[in-house]
Amino acid sequence: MISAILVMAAIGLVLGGILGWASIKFRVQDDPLVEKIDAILPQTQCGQCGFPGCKPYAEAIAKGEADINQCPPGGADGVNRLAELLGVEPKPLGEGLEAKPKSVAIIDENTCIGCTLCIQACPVDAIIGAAKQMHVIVASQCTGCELCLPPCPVDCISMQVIKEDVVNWKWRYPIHMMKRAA
Amino acid sequence: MENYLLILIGTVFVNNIVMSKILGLCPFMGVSRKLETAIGMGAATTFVLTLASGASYLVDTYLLGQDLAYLRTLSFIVVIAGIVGFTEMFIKKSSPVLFRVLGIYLPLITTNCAVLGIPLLNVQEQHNFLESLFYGLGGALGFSLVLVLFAAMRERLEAADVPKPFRGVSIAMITAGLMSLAFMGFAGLIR
Amino acid sequence: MNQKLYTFNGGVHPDVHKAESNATPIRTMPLSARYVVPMRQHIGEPARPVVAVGDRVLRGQMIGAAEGYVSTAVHAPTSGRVVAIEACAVPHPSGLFDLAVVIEADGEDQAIAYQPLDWRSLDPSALRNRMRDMGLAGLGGAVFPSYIKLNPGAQKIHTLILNGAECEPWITCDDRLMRERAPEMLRGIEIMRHALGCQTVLIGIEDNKPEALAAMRAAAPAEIEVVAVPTMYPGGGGKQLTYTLTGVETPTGGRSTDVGIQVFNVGTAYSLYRAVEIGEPLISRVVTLTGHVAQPGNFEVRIGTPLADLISAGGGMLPGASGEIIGGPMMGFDLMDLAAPVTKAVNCLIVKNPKFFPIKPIELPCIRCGACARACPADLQPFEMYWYSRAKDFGRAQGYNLFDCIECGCCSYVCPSHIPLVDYFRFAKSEIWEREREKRAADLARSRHEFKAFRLEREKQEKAEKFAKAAEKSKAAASSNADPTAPADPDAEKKKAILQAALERAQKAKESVAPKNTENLPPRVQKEIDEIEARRATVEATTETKE
Amino acid sequence: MIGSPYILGRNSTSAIMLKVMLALIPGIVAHAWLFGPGIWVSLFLCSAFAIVFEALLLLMRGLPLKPFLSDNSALLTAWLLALSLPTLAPWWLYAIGMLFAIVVAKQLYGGLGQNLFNPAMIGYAALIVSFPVNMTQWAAPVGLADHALTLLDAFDVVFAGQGSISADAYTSATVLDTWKTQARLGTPSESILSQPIFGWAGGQGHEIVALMYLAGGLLLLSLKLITWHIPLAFLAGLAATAGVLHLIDPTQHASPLLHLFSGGAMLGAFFIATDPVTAASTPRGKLIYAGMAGLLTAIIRAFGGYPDGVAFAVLLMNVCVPFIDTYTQPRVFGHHPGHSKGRKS
Repeated sequence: MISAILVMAAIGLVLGGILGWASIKFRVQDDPLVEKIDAILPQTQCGQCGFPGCKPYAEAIAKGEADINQCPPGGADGVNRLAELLGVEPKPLGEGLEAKPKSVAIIDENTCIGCTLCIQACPVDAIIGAAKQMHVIVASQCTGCELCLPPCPVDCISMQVIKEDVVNWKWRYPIHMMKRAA
Repeated sequence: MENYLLILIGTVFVNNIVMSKILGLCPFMGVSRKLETAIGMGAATTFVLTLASGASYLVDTYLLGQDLAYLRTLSFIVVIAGIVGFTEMFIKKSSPVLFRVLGIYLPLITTNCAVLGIPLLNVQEQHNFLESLFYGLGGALGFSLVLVLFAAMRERLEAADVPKPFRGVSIAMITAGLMSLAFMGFAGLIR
Repeated sequence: MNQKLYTFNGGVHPDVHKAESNATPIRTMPLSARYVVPMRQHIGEPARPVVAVGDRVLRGQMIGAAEGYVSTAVHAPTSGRVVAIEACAVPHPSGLFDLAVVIEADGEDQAIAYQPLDWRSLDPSALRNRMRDMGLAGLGGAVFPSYIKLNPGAQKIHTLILNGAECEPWITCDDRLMRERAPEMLRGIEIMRHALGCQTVLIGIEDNKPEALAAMRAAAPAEIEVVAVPTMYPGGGGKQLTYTLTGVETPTGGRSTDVGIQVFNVGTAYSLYRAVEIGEPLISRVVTLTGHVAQPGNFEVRIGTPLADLISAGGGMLPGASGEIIGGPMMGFDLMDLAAPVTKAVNCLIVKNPKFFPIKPIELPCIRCGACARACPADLQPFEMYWYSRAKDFGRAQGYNLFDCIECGCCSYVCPSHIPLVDYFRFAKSEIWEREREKRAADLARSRHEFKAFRLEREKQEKAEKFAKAAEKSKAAASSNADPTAPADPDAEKKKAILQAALERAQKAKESVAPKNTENLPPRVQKEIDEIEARRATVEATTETKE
Repeated sequence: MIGSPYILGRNSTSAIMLKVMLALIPGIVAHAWLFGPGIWVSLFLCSAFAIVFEALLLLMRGLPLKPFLSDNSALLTAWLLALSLPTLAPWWLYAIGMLFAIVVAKQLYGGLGQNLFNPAMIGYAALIVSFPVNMTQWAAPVGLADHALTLLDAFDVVFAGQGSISADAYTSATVLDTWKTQARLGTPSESILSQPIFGWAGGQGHEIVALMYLAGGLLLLSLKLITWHIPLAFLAGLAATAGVLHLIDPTQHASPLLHLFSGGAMLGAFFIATDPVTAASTPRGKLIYAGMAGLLTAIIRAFGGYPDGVAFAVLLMNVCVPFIDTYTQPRVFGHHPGHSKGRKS
């Protein structure tokens, strides 16, 4: 009986030594997972995922506090790519969240009073204007995060869905003739 | 020398760990979603299994001997856990990508029944040190070969419009079954 | 004649149907009543309209200026009045509308004064800028602004290839052009050679066009070689013709200029001649009208002529027509709206009939037979790309070199299961392009967001520093007057005196300004003020006790 | 919204399958002439079961019957399976074979073009593993059998089981079977070869059928339905390995000629290994795939437990096909040579 305990103790000691030495030799700093997750997120900084921006949401996912399907602008495709990166099962978008078509904010010039509240609210500085001067949104830089709508006192900002034109028109998925014939 | 070659061919093709002995199925199903992860897992398992079968032979002959035979399974598992821990740190250092993609399945090598099964089979068939090393290597190579081929098949299956109830793991199970049917061709190869 | 020919893999032999439209000479179309000239007729930025509604324009007058580097100008096809600048129907697979200038023709067809160019003495960059303002674009179908292609740029261009292969079935506009206007075309080729500064010039013409070969060989000077290339679709593809004539493979993702070869369509050479030697901008081109029409043939058509007028010029559609195709049957697209005009890119209009263009049979699953891989001129594996494009796994589709596909249609043509392979590839390509656009927008948004965070941080720091400095100054000021023995330097004294005077003045100003509106108040208002004062006193009392 | 091209070539999948079946006809006729009418019964049964199962599955999957049944792929699988099974086996053997082939190996994977394993060979493998006895009762050549069967007798045997005629009246062991058992008992090769069932190259009668399959295969090659890579590599792999083994120990291992013209070698090389859906798709991949299949066939025939290794060899190589395809991608136009264009995901 004693020899059994001695043998197991000996094996434990030897392996413990090897592992101790290995953990020192293979010290490794944290791996850049957060940047990889951040690269997938659409960077609209809209906060619909419950975090103040895409970077905090990425850190939360890396730490495992946040689920991968809380980002509506990313849509189902974004969730799938996050699932593939983290090697987990892809999930549908969270409850109550659906991916709206991409849209851009437009300021109605004749009601804007130039109060600069929306300029401070815009996460990507896409609004140009000064106190008591006319404000305008640079359409190419607006991410459609709708953060400038609440602070506007005169509600002169409206969201406009990006229309399909000759440049961004996409070829459709060819309809499977057979399915239609069935 | 010819005997070792025979052991190697025998364990890789004829009584393949996964296909004929149906061992090590959970990593086989779990890690075979993408080809790169499968190759990584195959390499890790081969490293662990070869070391483990060598170490477990030493532990069995020199430490346990006849009277402590009942400690065999316990000591083998401890040895395997040690080696897997070492491998885990090594992979975390050498390629963090592979480490993250393998995820839970890397520590799970410890619980892979093939990894524990082969040392026990070594003891059962009274292999000497070199034979058990080759047996371990052969078993692991067989596992990796089948795992990599299966991963390539599953990647192609991903895009097939399999009928709804059979999507995902169930068609993978059927494919694994048909693979073992194919491997039956090797039955009786080594007299 | 001793030019060694190379054969690329793949390619198909559809029946060419050239005889329908290459028998009759090129006819010029009568003037139409209205012309719709789109601003986007070339690859790159659309032209910017420089005329206003109501202006009177002459033939050849610039109505759209080139915008940015990759762009070219657009000109009025005839004299008349601009009636509208709005979104009109354009020949595009989407059927969407695009910005166009609508001109009401006045029938006089009065042109601006054409100034021919002495291109031999003009230095090449000036020549190229004139070409940019003359609206020259590739007429082979790619419509890439020609002035950019005429620029040899860093690499040395040693070979100029003229593409007269015209391998697409049904289309014969280049064939007729070469037969009837070979001398002028060769003058255009001379200009190209001068601009590019290259020695060898090869003209590739498929051997199923003997008359065109003869005409070009008769008109060609000794050093320009006219080569008969074997008839095979897509022998006329830019990369394929370059390989057939020179054995050089255009590197993936790059252009033939990376290997010192430049390719032009023969039609472009002819329009270069008219632009330089006559001074007439690109306002008309030769278009094939063929298929189910009364008199199929080739027409000299003004850019902007509605396609309906072109069809009526060809004797109108025969009964039983089942739709129209812009371009050839292999790479063209369905025309959605007959009101759409002829643009620089339209080289052919085919009126379909069920006999030659039957309805596509039902698509069966792919049996991986490899016929498409054998037919692909780019040596790709179309069934592997199809497999992952269908499953919308764009990463892997790109892994199988999806972007090397030239969408020639050979794979769909030979597929025994009649799978529209090219449609799957176009779908996958546009999805990947859109994803790349989103990626660029996301990166821009991230960098702007990070800059905003940095900017806020910086402002906070600056404010903190300002307070810190102000606090020091006031401390320093307090310490200087607390220690009188310090040697008072004269200007500090003077500054303190000025400060003192300013303070007194402000003090006096405050007293003199008595609040006017609190003296003769009606008793009711006075009572209210007293109550508020009382309440304020009690509040101040409670706050003092709290601290 | 289907775009260009608006014109299509002339061939179609159903035409391809039909042509392959026509190329099988010479072999079938030779088989019927040399081994009695049993082949017609098994062909009819297999085809019937194939159509029934395929229709059943298509209905269950809610797909239209007409386009899929008319593409003859189920019929071709049925014919291939019927030709690789013994002819006078009981009817349920054909039913189970077709069940595995059509339902498990093909429809469960999504139907035509998506299966990973060759359906006919899955059927054969399932049968030989589960019913080894029935699978070794091959019809004897008409000359040798002591009782020539008519078509009616064949139906009677297949449906009524033993019925009036005893089994060994019309069956005999195949060439490979006798060689393997005799060689392992140590009888010298000359005496084995002198037995009546051995003809000049393969089994008596079997070599004629093999020649007919060879002719059908060459017809397929001329019609450009298959490329030369697979049949050539398969036969070369088989002959080379058998040759080497024969040189090492002529008494144990038969001559390559016998291997080529016996069992399912010719049928396998031209009709089974070349099934485009489950074979490798790149030229280099095809050479590796078929060469290894030939090698494995010879190994299994020489050392394995089963008489004929073609089925298992093809299945084993079907397992490797996705892996082979991934890493034998040909060089794409414009990619400078030597640059490995493996799959980038």
